[in-house]
Amino acid sequence: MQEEKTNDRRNFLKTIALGSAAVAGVGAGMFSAPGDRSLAIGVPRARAEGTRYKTAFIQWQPHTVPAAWSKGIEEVLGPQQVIDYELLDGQNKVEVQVSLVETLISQGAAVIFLQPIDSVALAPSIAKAKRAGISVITLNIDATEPHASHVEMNHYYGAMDIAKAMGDAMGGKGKVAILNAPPGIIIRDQRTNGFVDGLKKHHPDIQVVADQVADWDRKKAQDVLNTILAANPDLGGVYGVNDSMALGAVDVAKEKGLLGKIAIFGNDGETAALESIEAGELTGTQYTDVYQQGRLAAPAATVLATGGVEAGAFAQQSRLLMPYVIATKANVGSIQPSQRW
Amino acid sequence: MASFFRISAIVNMRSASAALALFFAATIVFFCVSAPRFATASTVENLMSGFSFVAILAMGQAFPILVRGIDLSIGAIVGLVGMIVFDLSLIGQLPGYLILPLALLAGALAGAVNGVLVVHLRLQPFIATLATLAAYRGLTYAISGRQLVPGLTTTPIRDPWLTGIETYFDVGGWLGLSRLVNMPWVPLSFVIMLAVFVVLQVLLTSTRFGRDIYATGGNHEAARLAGIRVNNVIIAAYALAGLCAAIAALIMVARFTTATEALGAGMELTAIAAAVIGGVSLAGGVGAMFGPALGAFLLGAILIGLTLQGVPQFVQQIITGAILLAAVGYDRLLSVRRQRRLTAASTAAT
Amino acid sequence: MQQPYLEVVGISKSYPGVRALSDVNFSVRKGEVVGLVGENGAGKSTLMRILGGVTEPSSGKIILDGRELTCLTVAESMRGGIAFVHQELNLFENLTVAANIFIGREPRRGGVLRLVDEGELNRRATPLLTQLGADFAADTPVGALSLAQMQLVEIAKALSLRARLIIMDEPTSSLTATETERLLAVVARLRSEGVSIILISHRLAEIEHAADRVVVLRDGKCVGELDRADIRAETMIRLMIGRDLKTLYRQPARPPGEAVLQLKDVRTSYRPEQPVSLDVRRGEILGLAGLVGSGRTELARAIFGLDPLKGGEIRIAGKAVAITSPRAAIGHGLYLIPEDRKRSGLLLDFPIRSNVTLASMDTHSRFGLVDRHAEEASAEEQRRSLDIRTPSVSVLAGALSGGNQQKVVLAKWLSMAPKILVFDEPTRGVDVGAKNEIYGLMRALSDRGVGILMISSDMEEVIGISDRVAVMHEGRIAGFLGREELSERAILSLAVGRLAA
Amino acid sequence: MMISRKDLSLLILIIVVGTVVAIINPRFLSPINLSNTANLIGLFGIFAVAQAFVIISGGIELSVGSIIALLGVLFVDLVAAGTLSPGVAFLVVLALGCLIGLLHGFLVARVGLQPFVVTLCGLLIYRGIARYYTEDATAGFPFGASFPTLEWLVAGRLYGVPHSLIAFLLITVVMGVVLHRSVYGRHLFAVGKSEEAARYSGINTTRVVISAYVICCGLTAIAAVFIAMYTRSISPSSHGNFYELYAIAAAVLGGCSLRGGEGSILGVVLGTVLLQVLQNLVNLLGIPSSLNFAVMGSVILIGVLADQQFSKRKVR
Repeated sequence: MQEEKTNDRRNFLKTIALGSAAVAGVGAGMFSAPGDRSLAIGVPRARAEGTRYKTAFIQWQPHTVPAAWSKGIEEVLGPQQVIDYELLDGQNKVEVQVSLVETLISQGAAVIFLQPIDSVALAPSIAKAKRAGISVITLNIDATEPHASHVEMNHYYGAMDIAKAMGDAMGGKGKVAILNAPPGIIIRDQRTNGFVDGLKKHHPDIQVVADQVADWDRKKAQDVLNTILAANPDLGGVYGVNDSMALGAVDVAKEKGLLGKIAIFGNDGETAALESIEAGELTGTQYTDVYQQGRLAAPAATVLATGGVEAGAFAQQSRLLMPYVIATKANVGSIQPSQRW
Repeated sequence: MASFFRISAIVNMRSASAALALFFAATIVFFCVSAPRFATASTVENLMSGFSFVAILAMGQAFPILVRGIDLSIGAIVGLVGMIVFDLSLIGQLPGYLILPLALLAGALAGAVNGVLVVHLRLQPFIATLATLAAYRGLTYAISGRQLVPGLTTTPIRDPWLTGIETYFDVGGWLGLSRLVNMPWVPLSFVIMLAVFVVLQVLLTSTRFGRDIYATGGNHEAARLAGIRVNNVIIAAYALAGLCAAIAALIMVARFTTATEALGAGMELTAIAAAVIGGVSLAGGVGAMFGPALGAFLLGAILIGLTLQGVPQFVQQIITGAILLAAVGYDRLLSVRRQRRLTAASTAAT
Repeated sequence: MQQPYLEVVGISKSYPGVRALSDVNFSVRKGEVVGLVGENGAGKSTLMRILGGVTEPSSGKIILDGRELTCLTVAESMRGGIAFVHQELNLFENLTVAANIFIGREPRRGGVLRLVDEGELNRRATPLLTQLGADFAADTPVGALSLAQMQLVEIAKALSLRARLIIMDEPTSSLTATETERLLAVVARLRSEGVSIILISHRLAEIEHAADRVVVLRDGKCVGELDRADIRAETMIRLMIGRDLKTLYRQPARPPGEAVLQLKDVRTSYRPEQPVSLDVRRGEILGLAGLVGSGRTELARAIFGLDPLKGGEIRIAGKAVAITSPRAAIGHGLYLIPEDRKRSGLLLDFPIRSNVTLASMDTHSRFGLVDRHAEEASAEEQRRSLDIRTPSVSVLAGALSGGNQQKVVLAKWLSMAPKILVFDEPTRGVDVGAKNEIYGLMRALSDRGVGILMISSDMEEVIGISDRVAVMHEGRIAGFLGREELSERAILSLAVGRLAA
Repeated sequence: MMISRKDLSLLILIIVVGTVVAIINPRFLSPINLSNTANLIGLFGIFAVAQAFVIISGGIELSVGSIIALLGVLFVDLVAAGTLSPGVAFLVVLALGCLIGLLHGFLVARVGLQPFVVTLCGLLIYRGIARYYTEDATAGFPFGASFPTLEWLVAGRLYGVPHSLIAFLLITVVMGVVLHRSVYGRHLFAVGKSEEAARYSGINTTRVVISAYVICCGLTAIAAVFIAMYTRSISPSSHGNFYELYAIAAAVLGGCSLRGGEGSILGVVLGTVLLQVLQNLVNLLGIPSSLNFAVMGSVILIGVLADQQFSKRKVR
């Protein structure tokens, strides 16, 4: 019995010894960075020579579009020796994105690129970042909290043009299905409303027969479209709210030999979609040069990080609508390989 | 940080929780040394604000495991309660002080349903809570205010009673310490976590109900023979897990000022991992509140530490899996060694 | 003589086909230690279950502290001050000693918070432990205690109920000599404090030492009461065995052949310090008698490869063999019919035919596939030869009676070629008819040259069937008895640890 | 393979739900839809049968989804990069699957850890490795790079019947024989029902349990290849999510009890078919696909309750 007692006590003492070492370590860290707190007072941080600026991009989840933005950003920030850039994964969970924003704040990041999973959920974190003097640049999905700048594809008008192009390809009549994003994301509404309004304006007698969620995912789109086709085999057109879902629709159409009969449009314009258009499978997509989007977002970051301009100094949140092209078989050749992401 | 070790001093340190505290301290020291800017006040702040609700969830998960069950549905209960709060606040226009108790009640009720399925329908806990995981998540999508009322997708919750949970206290300032060292601000969610910890720890280790929980988990048959109403104890354990899920949901809704349909998805696995790492044995009857809480903060420290080191997060998944395996292996080693000591002791005695 | 604290008048209890108790009269006065002795199946445990309120008597009445009752419920028995110390302890390993003692009756504080008053709990538990001379503190987790210490916790629990009558069922079966002395000292101290005790034990020496009065049960009847003066082991044994032992014995067809199974200084992990040596000869039934806890089942487990051997050597048909797992034992033709039929002998949800061929799959399959016809044929053959009463061999084993289930376990082994069969309590929970059939089968097997080692606590069975008997006591062989010197008295005296009379 | 009453009731349930769906939308029975549903049944069926083996042994296998992600990514990468020919790559992936099964079996049977925790760690670790392997990028076939033989073999159709279904039926027959006819199957049921009685009858329970995990992860490896070819591009962070829950649901519907020792291959097949038909119902009724989670949950509950009432009647 006695042996058992001492074993517990020895364990307990070891824990205290190590624990105090940890506290000391943390304490030392606190001592070393008192300067951190001065930012709140609004005086721009004194740029001692050789200090590096930390920037990071928190994507919603690893996917072709955010990967392309990241490449574009890196192309601009890379050569500037002064800036460190990192791509972080939000694991498709709001609580992870919020935690990552707070970690970056504590890291004293200068600029945070963010593709918010939910426009409202990330607002408090953006406010916190602003209070810490950090500029936030959102990509593609805006947030309800005003912030440094928002660079997005032209969702609404782009979708309207897709509707027009699809209607033309379908000869102005027939049934259309939408493969949509999960609820609660702003661009879902922008791209869907744009498409529906576009149909009303240009092709009133085209009828939207189905609007099913396919979670941005190619495989999910395959399953969902299969069942929609079962219900309406005479479907004339499919609008994938992003290319992955559109390519899923292409797989199904190819398998069922309906390629010629269904007009399939995607959105974003990733390489796989452009190649599918060249192969005559995908009818068309709204192509945005996403590298360019990254490249445009990056310089704003550099200015905000190094130029001493405070994010608060902006009177109104700057918005940048990316130019786009409705790429179809006709004009897809004009997109240079270097522009393909 | 000091508060952790003061609390642990009170709790009688059995070898399992001592090893966990040791491992936690070692992890902190490791990251302080290797991860840039880890050893700063704001990291502590992030750890507290980002992982207090995970700790509460882990403590809640411990109760079903203590009575030889498991609860896969607490992630879905978080989502459901979050959506109920969203609807009541933005659609029902109910004042915050009414919504809080209703939310807690809803969570406890959802948990109690699990208990009833396990006890009265004699379903295996894994299957019962797997079914309610799917059912509650489906319900969350069904009652989602953001889909029912399209305008609401971008309107945040502003009710001070709800968003108030996300306030920070300059404890360092009050204690006058912030002049000496850069003290972290303590979020209210951390204080709530501490309160939940104290209440549940006392409930578990010093009340009649706590004794019944341990008895039911330790030796189900003997508990019934000792006149303990085993069925009610099990239902109460699942209701407590649901209540903790509700508290976690309230904290998260305050933090995001909205509720998403996928809120809390996957958190049940993190809660189970934190509880098991925290020394709660899946065989039932062993474990307290200190372990799961510390387990949750351990996982949090690893996520933050890795991010600061620039290591991609999926490495965190691998590390969590490895730690969980090590914790279970250690737990098994302990029980095998105790078994051998018991037989040796009895033969030596004759 | 003051009025007895508990009086049992004309109690009888019958189960279908078995009359467990018939017209038992029995009383216990305050502060008196009553020894209750009798063979297995003499009705001791049934009487105790009635006193504990677990089962109702068929007839008779109980007078508890002056109040007359026809039967007791568990609550009434507890309120009446009757407390039990069972042989299999049911304690909570994950709780402390004090928590176990006061489970369900924890002292409270903190008002509405209903907090358990830990301090008060330990304060109340400690005197009980010191009273029993326990060498561990009230806040030790029960998981860290030895078996003997756990037994003291059970007794402390009884004391905490302010029990006026404590019934101890085989309390010393797994205690050391020193621990037994300390327990008997406790019994004496309780007696002096006015607590009455019913002590059930096979260890007649302890009964002699501690009991004021002894009641002897045989075949459910009260065959004698001995007062303090004439409590002696011989008289108790004589009363216990006065039964008319039906001479079931059947001569073996041939004199026993060469040794089929030889154990040379075998040491089990249960009792590593006790070497055991014995031989089982071809065509012989060697009975293995002994008290509960004397290590017979542990020896069987070691021989069958379930527990690692701590020393010594097993030789089968003269050749030394290493038996590290049941599969190895079966390979050498040594099969075990286990004590717990339902848990380790059979698969209750499997049909009979699958149980019969469970261990002999290789002879009932072709190219790895189960040969359904061969299985059916073997099952039918066993059904006929063992006369298993079942409509078909596809009936689930769980649906059969105890006797038929035991026959299916036997069939499992007999469909293979047994060299040695180890039986562990072959006829426990089996009706009389099936018992005789099983004895007949055992005899037939031994006549076919199979060596049989039979562990049994049923004296009638040991004497009635065995050609030779080895008696075990505290893990070692106390002595061998040939057919001629075989008697209940001889076995019992060896079993209780005194040299053969 | 005689149909037990339980499987019969499952078959009836499938027919009932099928007719309801057909009434709502007659084209449910159209060849296109049937062949697509058949394809899904083929894919999901393989790893549902795999899961059944572990459940019958008394354990549970939570890492099916992550193994499908890891081995899928490995297979696609090995083939796309041309380092290995499809055939060899398939064998490598199959061997890896069996190795993982061996590891799980060893930890459960020899070391004595609980299957729930061991495979929960697998779920976390394998998906982490998959993402680490591709640095989180989506592993996919470069466009146009075609492997005609491989694609035909895996995603092609034979007289309209998808090859994945044919592979699944083949596996069902083989595994049906292994489970219900072979010595190993008899021992697996015995160990699942009562590990002690099996050990007392000389069965090497450790080897039986370990091989159950090897079979499970081996079959999962086969399923991983089929699914990888079917989706053509795998993003390791989400590929195969919740597949283990589908597998458990199908096994439980098919009569496997989580206490072990019960269940039939035919039951698991019917369970998978029922789940896919329900999936169809959910999509056709326009229930948002996010809700099919709820449908699956309630189906598991009904399946298990029916099983309980069924067994209660049998006992009385």
